[in-house]
Amino acid sequence: MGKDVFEITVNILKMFVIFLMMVQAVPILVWLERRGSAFIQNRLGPNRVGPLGLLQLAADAVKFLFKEEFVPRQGVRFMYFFAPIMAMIPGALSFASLPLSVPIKIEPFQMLGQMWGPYTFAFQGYDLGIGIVFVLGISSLGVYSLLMAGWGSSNKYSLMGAVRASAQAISYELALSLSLVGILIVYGTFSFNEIVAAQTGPLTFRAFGAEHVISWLPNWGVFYQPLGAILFFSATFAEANRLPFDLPEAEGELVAGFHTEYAGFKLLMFFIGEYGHMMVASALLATFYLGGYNIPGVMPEDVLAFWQGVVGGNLASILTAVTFHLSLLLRIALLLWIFIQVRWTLPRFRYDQLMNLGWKSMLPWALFNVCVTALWVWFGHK
Amino acid sequence: MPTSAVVVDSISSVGLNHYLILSAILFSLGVVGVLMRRNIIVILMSIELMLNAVNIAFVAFSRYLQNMDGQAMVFFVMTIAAAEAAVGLALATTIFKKFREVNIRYFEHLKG
Amino acid sequence: MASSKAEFLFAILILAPLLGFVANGLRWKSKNYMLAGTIATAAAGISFISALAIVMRLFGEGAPKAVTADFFQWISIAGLEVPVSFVIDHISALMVLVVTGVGTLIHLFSIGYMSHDERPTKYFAYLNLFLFNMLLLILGENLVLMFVGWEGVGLCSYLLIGFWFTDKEKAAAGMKAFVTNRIGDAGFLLGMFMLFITFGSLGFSEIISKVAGLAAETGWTGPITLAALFLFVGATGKSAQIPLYVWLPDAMAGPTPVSALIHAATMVTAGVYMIVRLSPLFILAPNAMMVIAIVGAATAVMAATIGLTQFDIKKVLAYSTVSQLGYMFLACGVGAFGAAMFHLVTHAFFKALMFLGSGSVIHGMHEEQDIRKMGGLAKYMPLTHLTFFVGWIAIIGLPPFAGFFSKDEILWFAFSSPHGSVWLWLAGFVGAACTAFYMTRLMALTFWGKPRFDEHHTHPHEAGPSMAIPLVVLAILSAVGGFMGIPHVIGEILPGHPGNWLEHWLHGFIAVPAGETHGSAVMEWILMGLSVSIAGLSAITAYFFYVKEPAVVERVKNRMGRLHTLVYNKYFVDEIYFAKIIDPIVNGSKALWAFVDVNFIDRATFVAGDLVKGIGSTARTLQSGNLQQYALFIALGVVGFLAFLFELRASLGKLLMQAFGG
Amino acid sequence: MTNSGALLPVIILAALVLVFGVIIVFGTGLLGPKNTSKDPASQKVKNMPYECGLPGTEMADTKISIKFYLTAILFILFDIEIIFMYPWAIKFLDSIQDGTGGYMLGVMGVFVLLFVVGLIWEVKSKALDWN
Amino acid sequence: MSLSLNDILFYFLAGVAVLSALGVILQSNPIYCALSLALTMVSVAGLFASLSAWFVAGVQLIVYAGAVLVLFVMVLMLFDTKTEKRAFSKGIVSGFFKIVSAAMIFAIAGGAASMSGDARFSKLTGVVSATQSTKDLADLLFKKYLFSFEAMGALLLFIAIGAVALSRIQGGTHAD
Repeated sequence: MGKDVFEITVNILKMFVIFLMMVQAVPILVWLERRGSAFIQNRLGPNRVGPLGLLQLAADAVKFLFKEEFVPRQGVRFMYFFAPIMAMIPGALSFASLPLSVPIKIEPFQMLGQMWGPYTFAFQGYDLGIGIVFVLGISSLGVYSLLMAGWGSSNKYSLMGAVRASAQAISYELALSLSLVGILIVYGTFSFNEIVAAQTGPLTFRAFGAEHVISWLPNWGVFYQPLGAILFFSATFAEANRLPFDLPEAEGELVAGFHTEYAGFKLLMFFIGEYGHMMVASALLATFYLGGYNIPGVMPEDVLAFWQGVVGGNLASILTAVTFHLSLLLRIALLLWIFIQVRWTLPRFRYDQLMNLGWKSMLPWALFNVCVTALWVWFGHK
Repeated sequence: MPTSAVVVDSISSVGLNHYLILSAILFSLGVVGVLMRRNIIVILMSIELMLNAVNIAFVAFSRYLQNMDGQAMVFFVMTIAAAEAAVGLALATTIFKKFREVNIRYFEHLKG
Repeated sequence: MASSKAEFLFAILILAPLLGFVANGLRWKSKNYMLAGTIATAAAGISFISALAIVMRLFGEGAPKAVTADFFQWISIAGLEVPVSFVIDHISALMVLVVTGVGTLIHLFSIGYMSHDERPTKYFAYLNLFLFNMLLLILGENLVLMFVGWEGVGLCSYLLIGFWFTDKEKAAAGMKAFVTNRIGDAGFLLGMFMLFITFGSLGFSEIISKVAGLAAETGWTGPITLAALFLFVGATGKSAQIPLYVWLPDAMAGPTPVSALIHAATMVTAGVYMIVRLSPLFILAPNAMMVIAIVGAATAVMAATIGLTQFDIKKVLAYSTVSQLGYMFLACGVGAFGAAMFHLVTHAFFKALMFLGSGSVIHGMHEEQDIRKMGGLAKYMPLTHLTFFVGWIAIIGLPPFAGFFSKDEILWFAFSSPHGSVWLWLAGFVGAACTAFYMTRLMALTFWGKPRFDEHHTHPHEAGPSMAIPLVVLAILSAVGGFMGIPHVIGEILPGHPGNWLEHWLHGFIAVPAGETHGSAVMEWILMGLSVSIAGLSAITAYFFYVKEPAVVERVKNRMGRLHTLVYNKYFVDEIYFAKIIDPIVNGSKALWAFVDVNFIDRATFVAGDLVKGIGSTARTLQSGNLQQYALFIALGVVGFLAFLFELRASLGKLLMQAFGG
Repeated sequence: MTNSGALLPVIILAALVLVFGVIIVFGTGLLGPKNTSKDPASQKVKNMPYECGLPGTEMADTKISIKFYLTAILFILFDIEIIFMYPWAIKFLDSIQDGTGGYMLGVMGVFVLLFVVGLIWEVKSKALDWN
Repeated sequence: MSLSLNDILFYFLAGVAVLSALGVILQSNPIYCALSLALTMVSVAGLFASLSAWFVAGVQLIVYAGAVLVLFVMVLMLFDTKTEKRAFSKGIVSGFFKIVSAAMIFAIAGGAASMSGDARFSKLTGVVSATQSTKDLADLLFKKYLFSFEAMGALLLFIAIGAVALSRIQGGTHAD
C-alpha cells in the first residue's frame, strides 16, 4: 500500500473518496433524471428545495433514514438484509479499478516537521493487471443481490421478478463479454492503463498492409470497434436493468420487481447499486471507446506546464490530474445523459423479445464482430 | 503496483505447504459433504468444493514450479466442473419432477 | 479251391440261421406260424446239411485233421490278435452235427407246438438267433469268438425262457437265468484274462501248442490252475452245476421245445464242450480236475435226489439233466474227456426225446404239467408212450441202449482213472440208482396206472405228424447212439470185435491223463453188472410203488418225514441263496443309503448350496443402490491408495510427533 | 511488495462498503419508528408481502419454469467458451507479429465453429424461446 | 513469525474459505449452502490472486462465482427448497466410517504435504504482469494442450445439447 504512513493514508483516503463519489452520484443522477424527464415531458422538475431543486435529494435521503423498518413475515431475514448491501459491492469495486486520470507526482515537501519523500499517486483506486476480467467477474456477482432480494422477501412476485432479472442479466453478460473480446484483440492487453495509453494521438490504423493516419480524428477505440461499442453500450443497459430492459421491475403485477418489499434506505441502496452500475458502464465505455481521460490533441505535459505557470509546485500536478479527470467526467456525464434520455424515449421490451434480442441477435452480432476484428487485424498486419 | 520492479521484501513465511494443507482441508470437507448430505444439490456443491481444492493445489504448484501447466489444468478442471454441474443439476431436476423432493435416496429407484 | 469252397460252406453254415432270424425278425408281429416255422426249419436244415458236407471232408484217408475258414481280422491291438475264423476238427464236428441235427428236429416239432401261440414268428426268430450263436460258440477258433457265442446263447435263453413275459413269474425266471449265467460268464472272462496273460494269445491251437511242453502244476495258485478254475466257474454257470444250477429248473417256464433244445441238448453242454476242447490245459491242473470231479459227482447225486420228489413233468426232467451234466463233469474231472463227449451226445438224444415227449403230453393235456393229474396216458398217446419208453430205458442205462454205454464208461473211468477214486464211483452209482427210480416213477405216473384226470373234460390226443417225426427219429438215435463208443471189454466178446470208434475218432484231440489206471478188465465187468442190476432193481421198486400200491408211497413219505420235505423243497437252496446273498446285499445297500447317503452326501450338497446362497446374500448387501455407500467405498479406496503411496506409518508418526512433540 | 498485496485495497474497499451498508441497514432499523402496535392482526397485515392489496398467496406453489434453469445452463457453457477466447484474443496480436497468426486463426476458427453450431442448435431446438 | 502483509492476506482468505466450506456442508438450508459456496469461490479467487495467477482468479470469479453458482441458486429456487429437517444421511455406523475416511484422507494428504520440507516460494523473476502471464498461458494452451482445448469446446457443445435433452424428458423410468 505504500512505503510510509502518508502514502498509506492517502491510498486509504482514495478508497473513501471513490466510494463517496459513487454514493454521491445517486442524488445527482436522480435529480438529473427527474429534471431531464420533466424537460422531455415539457414540465418543470423538482425546483422547490434549494436552487433548481438540488437539495431535493438531500431531503429524500434524510426522509429515507427515518422511515419505519419492517420485514416481510416469512422472509429469510439474513438474505433480506444482505441483498441491498450486496447490490452496492459490484459498482464500487469495478469503479475503483478504472484509471480516472493521469497519475499525480508529488515532489518532496515539508509537513509536520518531517520531510516526506516524492510520491506518485495513481488517480485510480487500484490497478489490477487483469482490469477487464476483474470487472466482468465482479459484475457477475451482481446477480446474487437480485436473487437474494427476490428470495429474501418471500414474495412470489418479487421472486419471479428476481429470477427474470437475473436471467436477463445473464443473457446480456454473454454479449458484453463477447464484445470485450474485440477490445482485447485490438489492444492485446487486459489492463485499463495500457488501453487508455494506447488511445492517445491521432487515429492511426493499419489496413491492407499499410499504416494510415487520419490526423483530424483522435485515436479512440470507437473507430476501431464501432460495432463492439454499440453492443457493449446496449448490453450495459440490460445489465443495469435500465429502461428498455427494465421489464422485471415494471410489469403490471411485478410492481417493483425484486425490490418491491424494500423501503427506506435499503431501497436507496439498490438505487446506489443501479446507478453505480450505470456509472461503471459509462466509465468503461469512455475508457475503451472514448479514449479514457485523454484530451485529444493535448498532452499532459502541456497542461502541467500551464498549471506550473499559474500555480506551481505540487498543486500544479494535482490540478493537471483534475483537468484530465474533468475531461473523463464530462464523457461519463454525456453517456449518463444518454442513459436517462433513452429511458424516457424508448418503449419497454416484452420479456420474450428481450431474451430473443439477447440470445438471438446480440450474441451472434458480437461473435460476428469478433470474427471481423480478428480477420481485419490479421489482414492488416500480414 | 505489480508493474514495479521486483521489490525485495521479507520472504513471506507462507510456503507451498500452507496452500497444500489448505487444499487438503477443503478436499476433506468436500468428501464429508458428499458422503453425509442427503440433498443432491448440496452433494454437487461439495463436489465443486473438492474440485476447487484441487485447483488451489494446481495453482500453488504452478506458482512454486514457475510454469504455467498448472494454470492450464485449472482451466480444464473448471470446464469439467461446469459441465458436471450442468448435467448433475439436469438430473436433479428430473428427479425433482418425478418425486417432488430432491433426495439422494431417490436414485435408488433407478437400481433396477 | 478247396479252402475257398470251405469258406463258402462255413459262410452258409453260420449265416443261414442269422438270415432266418432276420427274415422272421422283420415280420415278428405276423401270426402266420406255418410260414415262420418253415423259414426257421429251412435255415436250421441248411446249416445241418452244410455242416454235414464239411464234416464229410474229415473222413477218409489223408483227410485234413481240421477244416478252418478265415474271414476278417476283428481285433488287433498291441499283441491281442483276434481273427474271425472258424474251425471244424473232430471234437467240434461231433458237436456241430448234434446241435444242428437236434436243432432242426426241434424246429420241426415247434411248428406244431407253437401253432396256438400269438407270437410264433418272434419265437422262431429267437430260435434261429440261438442256433446262430451256438454255432459261433462251437466253431469259434479262439476263446473270444467262443465267448461271443457264449453270451449270445445266454441272451437267447433269457429271451426264450421269458418268451411269455406278460406272466411275471416267467419273466422273473428269464431274469434269474440271465443273471446266473452272467455270474458264470464273469468267471469265464477271468479265465480268458489269465490265459491271455500267461500265453499271450487266445486261439485254441496256439494255447494247446504252448501248453504241450509244460509240466503239471501242483499248487493251487499256479496260472494254469487258476485259469482252469475260472473257466470251470464259467462252465458251472452255463451248464448248471452246483453253485449256479438254480436257474435251470426255473427255466422250464419257457416253451417245451426251448427246454428241449437249449436246456437239454445244446446250451447246457457248452461248458462240457469247452473243457473237452481245452483238455490239454486242464490235464496240467490236477487240483482243478479234482474240484471238477467232486462238483460233478455232488451235483449228480443232489439233483437226482431232488428229482425223486418233483411232481411237475418238466421239473423232473430238468433235475435229471442237471444230474446227467454232473456225470459229464465227473468224467472230465477224472480225465475221461472222451467218455464225457460220448455221454454228452447220447444224453442230447434221449433227453431231447423225453422233453419233446413231455411237450406232446402237455400239448395233449392242454397245458397240464402236474403228473399227479395224469396217468394211464399210454392208451391215449401210444406213439408218445412208445418213444418215451425208449428214452426211459436209455436213461436208466439198460443195455443195449445209448445210456448204458456212456454212463457205464463214465462210472468205470471214475473208478479206474488215475484221478478217479472209489468214492467218486460210489457217488455215480447212487446217482444212477436214483435216476432209474425217478424216471420209472415218471413213466408210471404219466403213462401207466389209472388216469387221474376227468376224462370227460380233457381228451388227450396224439400229436400231429410234425411233432411225431422228431420223436421217432430221436427214439431211433437214442437206441442206436450207444454203438458209437462200445467199450473194449464188450468189444472183444462181441462178434467182429467192433473197436471204440469214438475214442479213435477223438484220439489226437483230447488229452489222456498220465499215470496208471487201477482196476482190471474183470473189475470192469463187475462194475458193469452192479450198475445194470441196481438200475433194474430201483426201476422195479418204483414200478411197484407207483403203479401197484400207490398207498405205500404215502407211508414211505410220512416215515421219511423231515428228509422228504427237505428234498421236496430242493434243499431250500433258493431260499438259502436269497437269505445269504441276495437279501443281505439288498438290505445292506438300503441301510447304506439310509445312513451314508442321507446323512453325508445329501447333507454335503445342501451345505454347499446354503454356503453359496449365504455368500451371495452378503455380496448382495453391497449393491444396495445407496449412492453414498458407494461413495464411501471410493473414499476408503482413496485412503488405502494414499496410505500405500505415502507409507502411512511415516507420515502419521511425523504428524503426531509434530502435533504433540511441539 | 509481492503483487499479492495489490489485493489489499480491493478488500479494504469491499470492507468499507459492507461496513457502510450494515451501519445504514441497522441504523434505519434503530432510528425509524417501531411498529409498536401489539395487535397481531395489524402486525400480520403490515408485514404481509405487498400484493397490490390482494390477500397474499402462499409462497409454496411458486413454480418457476424450466426455461430459467435452462438459460442458466446455456449461459455457463457459452460463458466458458468466451472465457477460452480471452487468452487467444490477447495472444493474437503477438502471434501475428511472430508469424503464427494463421495457425492461431485456424485454431480459434474451429473453436468458434463449435460455438456457433452449439448456438444454432440451441436456437433450432427452441430452448431459448420464451412463450 | 514475521507476519508480512502477504501472510495476513493468505490466512484471512484461507480462514474465510475454510469457514465458508464448513458452512456449505453444515447449513441445513440449501440456499445458504449455495451462498457460502459463493463466498468460498470468491475467497479461492483471492487465493489465486495471492499466488499471482491473475487471469485464473478472474476466470474463477466469472465462471464459478458468477455462472455455476447462479445456476445452483436458480435451480434451488426452482425446487422451492425449505430448510431440510434431516440434512444428513441416516446410519450412525456408516456416518462414523464416512467421517473417519475423510479424516484419514486429510491426515495423509496433510501429513505428506507438511512432511515435504519447507518449500518456500521463490521470488518472482522479472516483471510478471497479468497480461504477460496470460500470454504465456495462451502459448501453452494453443501449443501443448491444443487437443484438449478443442476437446473442451466439443465437450461444452455436447453438454449444451445434453442438458437441453435431459430437461425435456417427460416420462421417467417409473413414469407412474
